[in-house]
Amino acid sequence: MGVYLPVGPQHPIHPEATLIKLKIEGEYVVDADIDASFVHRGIEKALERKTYIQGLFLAERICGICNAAHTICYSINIESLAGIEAPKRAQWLRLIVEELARVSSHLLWLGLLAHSIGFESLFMLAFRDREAVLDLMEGITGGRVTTGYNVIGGVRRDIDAAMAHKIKSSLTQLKERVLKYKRLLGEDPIVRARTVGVGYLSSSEAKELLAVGPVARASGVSYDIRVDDPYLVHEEVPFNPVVYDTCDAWGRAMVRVDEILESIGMVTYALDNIPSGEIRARIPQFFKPPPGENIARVEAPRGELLHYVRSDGTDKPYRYKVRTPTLANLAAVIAMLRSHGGKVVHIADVPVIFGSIDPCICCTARVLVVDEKGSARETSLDDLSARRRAR
Amino acid sequence: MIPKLLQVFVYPGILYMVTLAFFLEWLDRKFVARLQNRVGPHYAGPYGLLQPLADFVKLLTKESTVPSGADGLLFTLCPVTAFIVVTTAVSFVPMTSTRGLLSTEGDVVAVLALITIYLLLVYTAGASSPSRYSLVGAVRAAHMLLGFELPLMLSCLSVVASAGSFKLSEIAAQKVWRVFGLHALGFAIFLIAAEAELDRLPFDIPEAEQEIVSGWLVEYSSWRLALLRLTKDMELLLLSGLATTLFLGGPAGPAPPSAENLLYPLYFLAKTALVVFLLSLIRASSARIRLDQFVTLCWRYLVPASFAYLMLAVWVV
Amino acid sequence: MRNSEPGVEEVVSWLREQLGGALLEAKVTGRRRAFVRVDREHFKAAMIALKELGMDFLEALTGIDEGNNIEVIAHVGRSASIAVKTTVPKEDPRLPSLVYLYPGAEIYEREVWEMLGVVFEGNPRLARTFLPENWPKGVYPLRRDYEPKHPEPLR
Amino acid sequence: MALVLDVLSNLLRKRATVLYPEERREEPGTFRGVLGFDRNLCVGCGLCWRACPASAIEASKDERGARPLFRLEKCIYCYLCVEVCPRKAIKASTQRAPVVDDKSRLKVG
Repeated sequence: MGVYLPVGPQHPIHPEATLIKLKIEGEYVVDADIDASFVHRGIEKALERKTYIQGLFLAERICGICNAAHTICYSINIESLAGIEAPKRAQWLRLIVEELARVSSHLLWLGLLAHSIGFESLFMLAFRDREAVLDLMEGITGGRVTTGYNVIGGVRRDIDAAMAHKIKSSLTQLKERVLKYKRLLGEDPIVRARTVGVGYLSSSEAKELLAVGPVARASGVSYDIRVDDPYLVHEEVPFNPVVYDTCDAWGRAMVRVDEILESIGMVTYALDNIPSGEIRARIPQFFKPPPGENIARVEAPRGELLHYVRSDGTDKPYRYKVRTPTLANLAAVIAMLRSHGGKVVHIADVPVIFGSIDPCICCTARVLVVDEKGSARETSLDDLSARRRAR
Repeated sequence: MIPKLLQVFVYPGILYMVTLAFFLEWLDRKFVARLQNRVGPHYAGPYGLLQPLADFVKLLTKESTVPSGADGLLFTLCPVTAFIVVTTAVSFVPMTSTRGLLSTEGDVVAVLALITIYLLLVYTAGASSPSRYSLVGAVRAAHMLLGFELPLMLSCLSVVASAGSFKLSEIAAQKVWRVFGLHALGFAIFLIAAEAELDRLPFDIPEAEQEIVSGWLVEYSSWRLALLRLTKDMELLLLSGLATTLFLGGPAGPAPPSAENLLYPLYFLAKTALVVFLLSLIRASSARIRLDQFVTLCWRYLVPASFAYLMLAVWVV
Repeated sequence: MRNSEPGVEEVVSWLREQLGGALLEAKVTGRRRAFVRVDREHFKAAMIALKELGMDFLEALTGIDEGNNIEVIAHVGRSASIAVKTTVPKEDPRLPSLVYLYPGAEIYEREVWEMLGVVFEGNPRLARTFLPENWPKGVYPLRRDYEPKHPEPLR
Repeated sequence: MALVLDVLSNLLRKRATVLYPEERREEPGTFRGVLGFDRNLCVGCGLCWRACPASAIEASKDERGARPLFRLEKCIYCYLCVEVCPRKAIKASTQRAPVVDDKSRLKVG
């Protein structure tokens, strides 16, 4: 008979609006299920009602942190649907902004990991160092997080020499900091005690449960869209994907920290070898792509992101499907939360495990929340507590 | 009679202890903030000095609720008794001169006993409120009690053994610094056990925000919560004062006999601030360990080390 | 080091060989993109054939409401992305579940079931995940006939 | 414990936090800010309120004919209207959105 402990949507510290229903016996978690129904915004339904150009700014707001990934995926999707080719320089600029967004997203995650194991100082320091990257993003694109940088046909602003120099200098400083964090993750006895062996996902389980991104790469599955299905100029920018096989939260932490270093290297390389030229291909005012369908895949910081569009010749998409990395990792995290196969999961590990997939539930929940019966909101709260008492 | 009452309630008494407790909390928060490259309390009073007092008063203005299903009497009694218990323990610590407000034979044992009673009150406070989180927090607090209790007591007793007396005032009168050489081990054990007893990082398991909201404190509000937080500050004063008396040679320092009762409190303040600095440093540079890891840490390392220190203190020093 | 997965042409020719006539339509639309259509009965056979070929990663399940029937697309493959399309009449929206082939597909099937009403037989837990608790039964938001009301403010 | 030295080094470093009302963060000056609007350049063609994804531009009239009315509380600063306006009547700026208590001050143009 387990006790049902909700790590609920309104949990003050829990980063995401999800209800994790834990069945616990003593300190051990026996079963878990996830209810992500608290922040649905109906992006897919709304996209069917907006023109392609307007839809870009809605797609951009699917996720706060990985918005460069969503805008690039959306632009590439519509460009290949309509047969437009973004100029070379634009693709290099997109790659730079995407890798910078990855650095800022991974640094944010590092802070959240520190917070979930109670490491207040690392949380503060990681967020302080992230400020430098956010200032760079505001310098290049005009927005700290919602960049509005990628548009169908290219990018909106160019990077001049002064900006390039500023990027390189602040990234070199950031690199020392990240190397220090990497050594910290490797050496600090308490951090290791809280992450090594926690949230175990064997590589066969990772393959079966279709895990993506750092979660898969930490379990020995070498799967990175930038290598397997390059979409920008990834062939010309040298980088080696990061794969660990420790299959636990510590492995995921090391994968993300190494990816920050990889991304810094890519951005510096890209800044030195960027070709000159146009940065934006003009598209007609009332843009109507030919009927057809198209798939675009991008390696978002959290994993592989898929956009699918079906157009019927009008200026609005007939159907626009977004499958975000967190949705793919949900099945994997439910499996990780259960104590199975000799691996015991403590209540203290739940935030670490759930945080280790870097959940972005706002991405995952995308359908409109509409109250059919006007005052439904009030009844559901009583209904919620009534059901809890009944359980 | 009046000066005695004045002494108990104002100078070395409760009012002075409470201001000292608030000051130490400010020092700790300001110092951890500086370590994390932040500013810390800044707006209430000069350099944020009145911030702890502001928090206390703000909590008093909040509406006080007792959750349905909670054991009303126990729910209210626990904060009050906890405060009384810790205040009596603090009054043993010699703060203004080598003799505390209260001083009897064997008051080291009395202080340790009062600390244990406080910890049992923490458990009853958590168990008396119906929320699941406070229940888990209370059980964790009790569980931890088994871990750090023994090392705390053993390190105190080792100092008593090397000082040859159970009276705090006599230990303080010896003015012996027990931090260098072999005693560094005892001091380290005491600091770690104190950090655990104060429920501070890396041992804030009973109040782990990320897992069980705020553990056994979750149902408390307004004046009860204010009292509990004040008790935690008093506990910080108690343990750092104890560390000063036992390991840093009490409030004594080079001072002409005439200006003694003026300089001793300042020495006490400086040494306690040093201890709080060390505690904050531990807090600012470590993550939280899990309950089972904490118990193994205690029984595999702390307890044998404190036994070894006891042996050394008795024979060698 | 690229994944050891077969190229697009190889996959399409393998499917043509395995399914023969059942493969209604197959077109390669890019270096690593292919769209394949099968009818409902052979959807399971097509997925098994792909799994035997070594495509062990199901990316997503897309549901599209096309008036009187619903099209379900299974995106398979790590480097080449193969889209296996099949249509299901709206009156009887049933499909065999893919959970025994890809255990992780349970969450995708729950989403398509919740949004479009396609029942995946054999899925162990077709539970509500993304819609709120008080969502009326039988209302599928992603269907074309569903008109969302602009949510009025609570007060 | 490995962070001890790094944490101690912070004692010597200047604080990272900015005390907001007194001090201000120095901005790179490229922020996509509040819109400006020049009535004489505008011919009332209506391209801007058709293009706006957040329908933050209302088609309104004044004595000189049709003209857009920008509602800053709905605007998402995507600058589509700035790009689409044939007469360049809508101006970009780096000024941050104002914090106001009455909505009427959020109308531009």
